[in-house]
Amino acid sequence: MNKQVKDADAALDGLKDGMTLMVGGFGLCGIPENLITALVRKGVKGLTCISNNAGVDDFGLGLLLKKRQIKTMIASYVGENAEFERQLLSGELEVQLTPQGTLAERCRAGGAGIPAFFTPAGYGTEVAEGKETRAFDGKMYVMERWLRADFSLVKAWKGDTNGNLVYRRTARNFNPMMAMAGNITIAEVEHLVEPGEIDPDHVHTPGIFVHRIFQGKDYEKRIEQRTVRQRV
Amino acid sequence: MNKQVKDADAALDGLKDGMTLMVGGFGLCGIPENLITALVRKGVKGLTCISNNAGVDDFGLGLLLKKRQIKTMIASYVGENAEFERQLLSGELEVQLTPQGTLAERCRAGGAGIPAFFTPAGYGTEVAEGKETRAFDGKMYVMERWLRADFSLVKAWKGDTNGNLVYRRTARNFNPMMAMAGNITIAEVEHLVEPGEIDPDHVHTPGIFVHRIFQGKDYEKRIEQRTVRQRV
Amino acid sequence: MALDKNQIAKRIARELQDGYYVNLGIGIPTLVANHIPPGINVTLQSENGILGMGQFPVEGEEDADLINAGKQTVTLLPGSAIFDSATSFAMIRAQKVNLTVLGAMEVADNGDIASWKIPGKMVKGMGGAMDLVASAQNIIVCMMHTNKAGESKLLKKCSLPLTGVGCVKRIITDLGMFEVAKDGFKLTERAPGVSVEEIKAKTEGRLVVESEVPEMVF
Amino acid sequence: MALDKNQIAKRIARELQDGYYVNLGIGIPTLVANHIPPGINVTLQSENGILGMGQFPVEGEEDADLINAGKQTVTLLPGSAIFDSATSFAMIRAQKVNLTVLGAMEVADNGDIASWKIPGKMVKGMGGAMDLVASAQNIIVCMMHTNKAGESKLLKKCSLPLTGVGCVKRIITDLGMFEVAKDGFKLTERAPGVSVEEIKAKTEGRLVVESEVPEMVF
Repeated sequence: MNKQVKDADAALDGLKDGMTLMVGGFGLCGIPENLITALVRKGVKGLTCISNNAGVDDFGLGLLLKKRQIKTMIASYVGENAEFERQLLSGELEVQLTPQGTLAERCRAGGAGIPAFFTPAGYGTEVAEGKETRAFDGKMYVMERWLRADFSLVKAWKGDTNGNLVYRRTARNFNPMMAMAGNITIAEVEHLVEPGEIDPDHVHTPGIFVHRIFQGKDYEKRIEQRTVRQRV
Repeated sequence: MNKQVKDADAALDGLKDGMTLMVGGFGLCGIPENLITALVRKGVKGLTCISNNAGVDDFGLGLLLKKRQIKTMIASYVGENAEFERQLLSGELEVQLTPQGTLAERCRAGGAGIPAFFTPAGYGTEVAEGKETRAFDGKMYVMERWLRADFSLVKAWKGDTNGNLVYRRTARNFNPMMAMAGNITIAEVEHLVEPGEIDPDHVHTPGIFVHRIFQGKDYEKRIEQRTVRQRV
Repeated sequence: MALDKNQIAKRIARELQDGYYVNLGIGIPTLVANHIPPGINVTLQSENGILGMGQFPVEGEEDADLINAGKQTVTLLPGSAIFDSATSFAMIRAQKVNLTVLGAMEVADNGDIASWKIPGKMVKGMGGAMDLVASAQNIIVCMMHTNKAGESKLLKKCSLPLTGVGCVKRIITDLGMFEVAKDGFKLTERAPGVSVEEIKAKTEGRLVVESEVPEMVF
Repeated sequence: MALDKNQIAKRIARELQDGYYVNLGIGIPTLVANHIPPGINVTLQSENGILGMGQFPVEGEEDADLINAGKQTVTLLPGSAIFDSATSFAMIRAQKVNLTVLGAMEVADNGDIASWKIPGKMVKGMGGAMDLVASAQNIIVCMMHTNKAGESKLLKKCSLPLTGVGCVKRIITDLGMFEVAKDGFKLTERAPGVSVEEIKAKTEGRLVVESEVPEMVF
């Protein structure tokens, strides 16, 4: 089935104020740049965003924060974003900080039809407050619920028009689980190819999880910490 | 780290009577043929085997059943094996039949440090007897526990000496989750290569999950249902 | 005349919609793939780890590493994907598969299904059936209307161990097509030449017959 | 004299054993990679999805798609593997990672650790730290012994929100190395020239000093 749409704006059809979105990426690595820009253009508000990070002040989800389009943020680490910290400390932004592994697993659970699971992460901390805890084989665990999204926005390196996705290097990160957990999953790819051009054994995200796909453009792929060593 | 061992016999070092094993494969597809033969040779008894199927009468795990080396079998479907059905109905063999998706997820959970999770499979059936059930968002689920193994025996198409594995086609099946869930995981591969020969993006099972690896030989790769169509 | 296996498969195939992802069980359901209507593009999921399963291979091109859930050699279509069993059932439980077609030994008029065990006699195991019926949004069961002894397999209550509860939406037998409604099996179509009376006589569960019941046309 | 960051990293590196899979946190822990003793082969895990992480790239070869958990550009060694975040924390929770080295704001003498939040002032989030400390079999915390105000960070009880409970096994500060024992921080080594008295004075939690405490040698 051909799932190709024209561009990022067309891909966001039906995305409305107040919806819950998952947005792939780790820091600025592997984020759906075109879709984020289109979200800013679209101007939807009151969003709940599930994403490991919140971008930086002027890139990634930071662009949505600056425009106050995000009401609630579910993330594990937001240390690179001063505007985020300001909105959080002032109470303008509701934030649910979640351990990174728990966040990844909750997304996978949403995409795997597993409504709840137990993890040791956060036991005995404020993350576990109000949650069921239980001992298994003598160790304590916290029960965590799945996460699902109205729309999941992911970025892959390559994809075919059936929706099969291949990620490149650590730009993979949260994208595969978030792709699984969207009621509507949109994938932007650097290279959109015809069915048959990706070896079925190399597919990271099977097309059944992807509803719309398009080839992105003008990738900036900004590096947060450019670290190099001396050439010997 | 070089995890290469000489052969299947060397790989089974430390495997003892009464241990719990996971054995990859779906039917006869993707089973660790060399390791199964070595298990028969070794003669270990009283094994608990976790595997989706039980082989056929004269191949795969059927070889272990015939020699009465298996005490308990955890599987989802055993329809192809008359000797299995005989041992089961006579009570010689203890069998825990588990829905296939639950079996796969329990193995993954064991390899992911998730001691328990909820699944809808089997609710209201004898599979759920004695297990906790619970409603989430209006639907009923059964709580299932992780599975882990003293030894996991898996088969891959290609592997490097660091233990990274790549599977081919549907010979992948249960192998990746079982590889994750073994205290000691042994991989037999058709092609053993040096580190660097597998693209890191193509690795299906990261080497951290694999403790011993060797190149198998004399693969029979028997087909259970040879179905063909007429050449037009 | 009662439907043969291919007619059952053909009738089921008419339920397919363009863009569907479909899981076909072992036996008659597998035959549905041979009758997909023109213009309808469906993707077959096989729970051992395929999306985009193709036909059987031509002789000499069988690949032992490429089988379906019935352990039959198959092929892959362009744009297919391979995945492990955990991912396969992830997509099944997350209801990404639009339609599941499977066989059964018994169905009850409340939607319960039994298909995996005859206590003391036969235990093949449930395979993926329990996961499929517990998760699928749309389940069609296909089976013979009666067993070899001539007894109805459409019952008030299943006598065999259940595979799932209240999950079956539609049933196709050699005699007709049925919806599982609040008050029982609602007969929606008859096999050509099969009378409502015959169906009534061979259905142990509550049968709902509203006005005229059309005959299937092939 | 108190240890500098590189000396702390060097001392930690001596704890590495051949064949270890190691997760190094942001900051001083990252420096440990520069001091791996000869003959010791360790594989670095980065929780954003790398096994077999190499050095920083040479200038001009930075790849925006290849970063570590600190968002720094890195390289891959031959035989490395890439995976998604769920798989990454699967291997962490399943205790396949042999050693975790991370920083902290406070550690208590029962092994509690606080590292992610100063209520009302600073909230960066826990990142992967809660998963790591809840799962790792062997955790080394490295940090300065006191904060900028000169107050001890080795406490009877953490004052900040916890990252994990009773999980820290060993601590290295600029002043010495400590094991978390039943009765408190057991001083096992002193930084060169740092007296037991100084460490006592700067440790708020229970300190256990048994007989002679050797000096670290670099």
